[in-house]
Amino acid sequence: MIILLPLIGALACFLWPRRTVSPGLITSLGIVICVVGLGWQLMHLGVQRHAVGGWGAPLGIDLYADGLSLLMLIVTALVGTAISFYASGYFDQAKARHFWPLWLFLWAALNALFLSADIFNLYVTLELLGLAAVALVALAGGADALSGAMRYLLVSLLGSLAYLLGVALLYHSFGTVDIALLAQHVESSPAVWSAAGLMTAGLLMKTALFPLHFWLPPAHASAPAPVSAALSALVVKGSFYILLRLWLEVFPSTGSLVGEMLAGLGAAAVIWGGVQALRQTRLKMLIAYSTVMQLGYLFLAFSIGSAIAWQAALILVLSHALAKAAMFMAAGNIQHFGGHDRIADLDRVAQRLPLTLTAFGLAGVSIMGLPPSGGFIAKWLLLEMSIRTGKWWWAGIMVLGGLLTAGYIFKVIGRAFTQAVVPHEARSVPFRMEWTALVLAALVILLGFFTTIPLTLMNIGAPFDGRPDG
Amino acid sequence: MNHMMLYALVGVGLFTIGLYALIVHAQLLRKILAINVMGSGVFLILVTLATRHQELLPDPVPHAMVITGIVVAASATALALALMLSLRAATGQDTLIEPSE
Amino acid sequence: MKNNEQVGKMFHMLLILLLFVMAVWLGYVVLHLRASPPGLNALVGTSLDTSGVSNPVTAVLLNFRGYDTLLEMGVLLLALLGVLSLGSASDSRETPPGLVLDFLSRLLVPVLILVSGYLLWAGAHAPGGAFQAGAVLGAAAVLLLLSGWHLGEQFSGLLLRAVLILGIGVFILAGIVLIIFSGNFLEYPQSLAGAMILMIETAAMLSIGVTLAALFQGIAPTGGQDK
Amino acid sequence: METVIQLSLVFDVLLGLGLLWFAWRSLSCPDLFKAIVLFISFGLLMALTWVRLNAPDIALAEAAIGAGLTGALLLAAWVRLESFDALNRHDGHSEDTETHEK
Repeated sequence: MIILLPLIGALACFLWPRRTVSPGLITSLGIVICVVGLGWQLMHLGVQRHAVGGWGAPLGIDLYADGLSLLMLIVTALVGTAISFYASGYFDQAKARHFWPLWLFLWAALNALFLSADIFNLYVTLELLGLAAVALVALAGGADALSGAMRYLLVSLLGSLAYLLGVALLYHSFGTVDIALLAQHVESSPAVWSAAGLMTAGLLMKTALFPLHFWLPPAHASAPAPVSAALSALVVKGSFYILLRLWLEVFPSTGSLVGEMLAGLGAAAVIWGGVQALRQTRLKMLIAYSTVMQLGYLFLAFSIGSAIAWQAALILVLSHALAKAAMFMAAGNIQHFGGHDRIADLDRVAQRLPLTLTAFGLAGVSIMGLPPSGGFIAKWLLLEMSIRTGKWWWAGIMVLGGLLTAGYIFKVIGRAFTQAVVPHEARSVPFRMEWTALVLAALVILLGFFTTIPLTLMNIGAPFDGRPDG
Repeated sequence: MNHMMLYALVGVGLFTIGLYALIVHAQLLRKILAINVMGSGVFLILVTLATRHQELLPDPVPHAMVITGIVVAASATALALALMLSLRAATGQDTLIEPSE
Repeated sequence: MKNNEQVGKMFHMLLILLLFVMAVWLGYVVLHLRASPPGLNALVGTSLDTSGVSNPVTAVLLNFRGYDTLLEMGVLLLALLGVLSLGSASDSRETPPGLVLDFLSRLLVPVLILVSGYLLWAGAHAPGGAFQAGAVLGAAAVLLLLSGWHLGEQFSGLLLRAVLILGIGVFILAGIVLIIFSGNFLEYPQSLAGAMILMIETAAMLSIGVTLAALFQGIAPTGGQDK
Repeated sequence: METVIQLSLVFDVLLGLGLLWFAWRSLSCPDLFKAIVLFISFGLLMALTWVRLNAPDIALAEAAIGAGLTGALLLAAWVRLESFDALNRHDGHSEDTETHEK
């Protein structure tokens, strides 16, 4: 069981705080093996449904795995393992004993979230995810991080409550909290609209879609680097995944006003996030605003609405997760190296940390959507679909977004190559921290060549056919 | 429909009051209280809607959900309070601060 | 400056208006839900016999939706981890316990422990259960803490941490063992269901009680023992 | 029979209004300590409401965790906040918590 393993790992780390690194790493590898196992099962046996407690929906809770959940699990496993390796070099003893249990809890929550087929169970996993993420942000200490964590916590709780109220309305309308059963029963009524509105609003808040993004940059920028990577790459995708599930299966969305509205907000996020990112003077703030922007792209698919658009969005999720994790790790290395992350003083990083800068550059290629990279394929598909469905204005937004992204990526890289006048008191960066970032960045480029693999995987169980398949 | 539905309306009221206070007040302790009041409102709605038919026994599923919810809320409150205290120790303020440059 | 104030006031009015609209809409929705709520009541009723307990709420919490409860224990533990990771920036201000408090705790703690035991036992057939019992146990521990009894050194001890994870640990273990025996995670065999639930609940109660007390210690002013 | 129903209706209305009133007071009264005490009373009223709604399990949980434990945590946190204030005042750069109130 993919969920239990990290949980057990977390407990073990809590029990023996002095030696947290090795159980942490072993757990990570174990999860990778489990995910591969699940992938094999899905490919050969098709969609999996597991009734916890043997009761089955509607009385019990079902777990459900199809291509969509599998892809998210794979992303989480890839990035998660990288983060584990990175973190094993990043934290000192005192921080590590808190980091590992929290991080494995977070991982467990993510896995549980991607496998759940029950909207109340999803609420519990959301809370688990939120609290773990907040505690991890706060780990950085200091006024900025604590304030960011506090804001994040309040937003997260508010989002969960709105979501829970939606769950209450759905339960009392249809007598079940199972997604597949709901999908069969749901009909248009004021209660369903309100539930959809409440749940969407709550989840958007957690996904940080413009204009509900205000909490993200301070929280993501002030967290320790591996945590920032986890938050930007994975945690926001968790609530996005629920949104996707709900709108694909429970609420009839296609062609509706809501889809257009979400896409409109997404477009606003692309522009606003891009402009804000350009204006930042701190590297991690820049990357955080870039996350706000890239999340906007995902929501464009809500308007385009075709299966290919969804697939493109998911490729984007995958490549953004890899690239953004690599970027935050690179930023972490730079901060570790020079003791700061002011963009204006980035000079001479190129000579000192060539691996890190390469990682940043490669990740930047994908974020900008240049070939050959996963980001390129995803954005190209989105672009093509938007033109083919006659919604060319989204294409315009994407092109503009691409230019903005290029602007802020080159701002950083350009700075890094200028000659320094004052030599820095530099600390050496652990070997594995540099390599992890580089490997992730290389993966995202490779993704550009092997896009078919995730595409086949995610189509297991045909989650995008607009029809519930429970 | 029976007058138990009154409590559902009270639930809506609590949710709204809590949301208002959450937005308006700057002080963190107050925000934490507000979140808790909102939560109580949601729980109240969740349970009350199950009593729409008086002849039946109360539906235990929402009850279990609410108990889960109460425990989650208490956990979140504890974390929030600890964060607030650390923030207070670090900044001398009990409100949120803007990120410094 | 004045301009700012006016904008703020307008924003305030707008907020009130928006919230009012939301409240009226939600009220309308709540009152006009579909008239025939299917609910899971009947289903719980028919499955209750095989669940091992006769209190439907406990049956839902520990059996039908036991997985939720498992994750929920995770949330509780996670909150504690979070609080601990923040560390206590506490001032080492010791307040000697008042005579009344001391007396009260001596009197109340045994009673509370008894009550929690009863609640746990009663949970199978009457209102009560692990969470309520755990909370009462936690209250007893908080009283002890208030009257100057410190977890102190033991706090970082292996034993304490073992108790903290006992609840969720036993839960997971039971789940895994049950996979082997009945093929599904947390699927109790009918004959053993009552006993297993009681075992899980006992472990859960202990953990919950200690976790709650530890949470209190993490926040309380007298908690800092580092001078 | 009529009067019993009438009475219970009156009780429900009073309890409902009481809940709203306590919640509102707790969130708006300027004194933090009072706010917390009001919040705990609100929790106890909630417990009463759960009993009225035929949900004794929740009533127990609410009284023990919602009102009791959360209340204890809130009070503990308040004491810590106050001691920060006292410390600050002692150091000479006093800061008034109430300025943050609306």
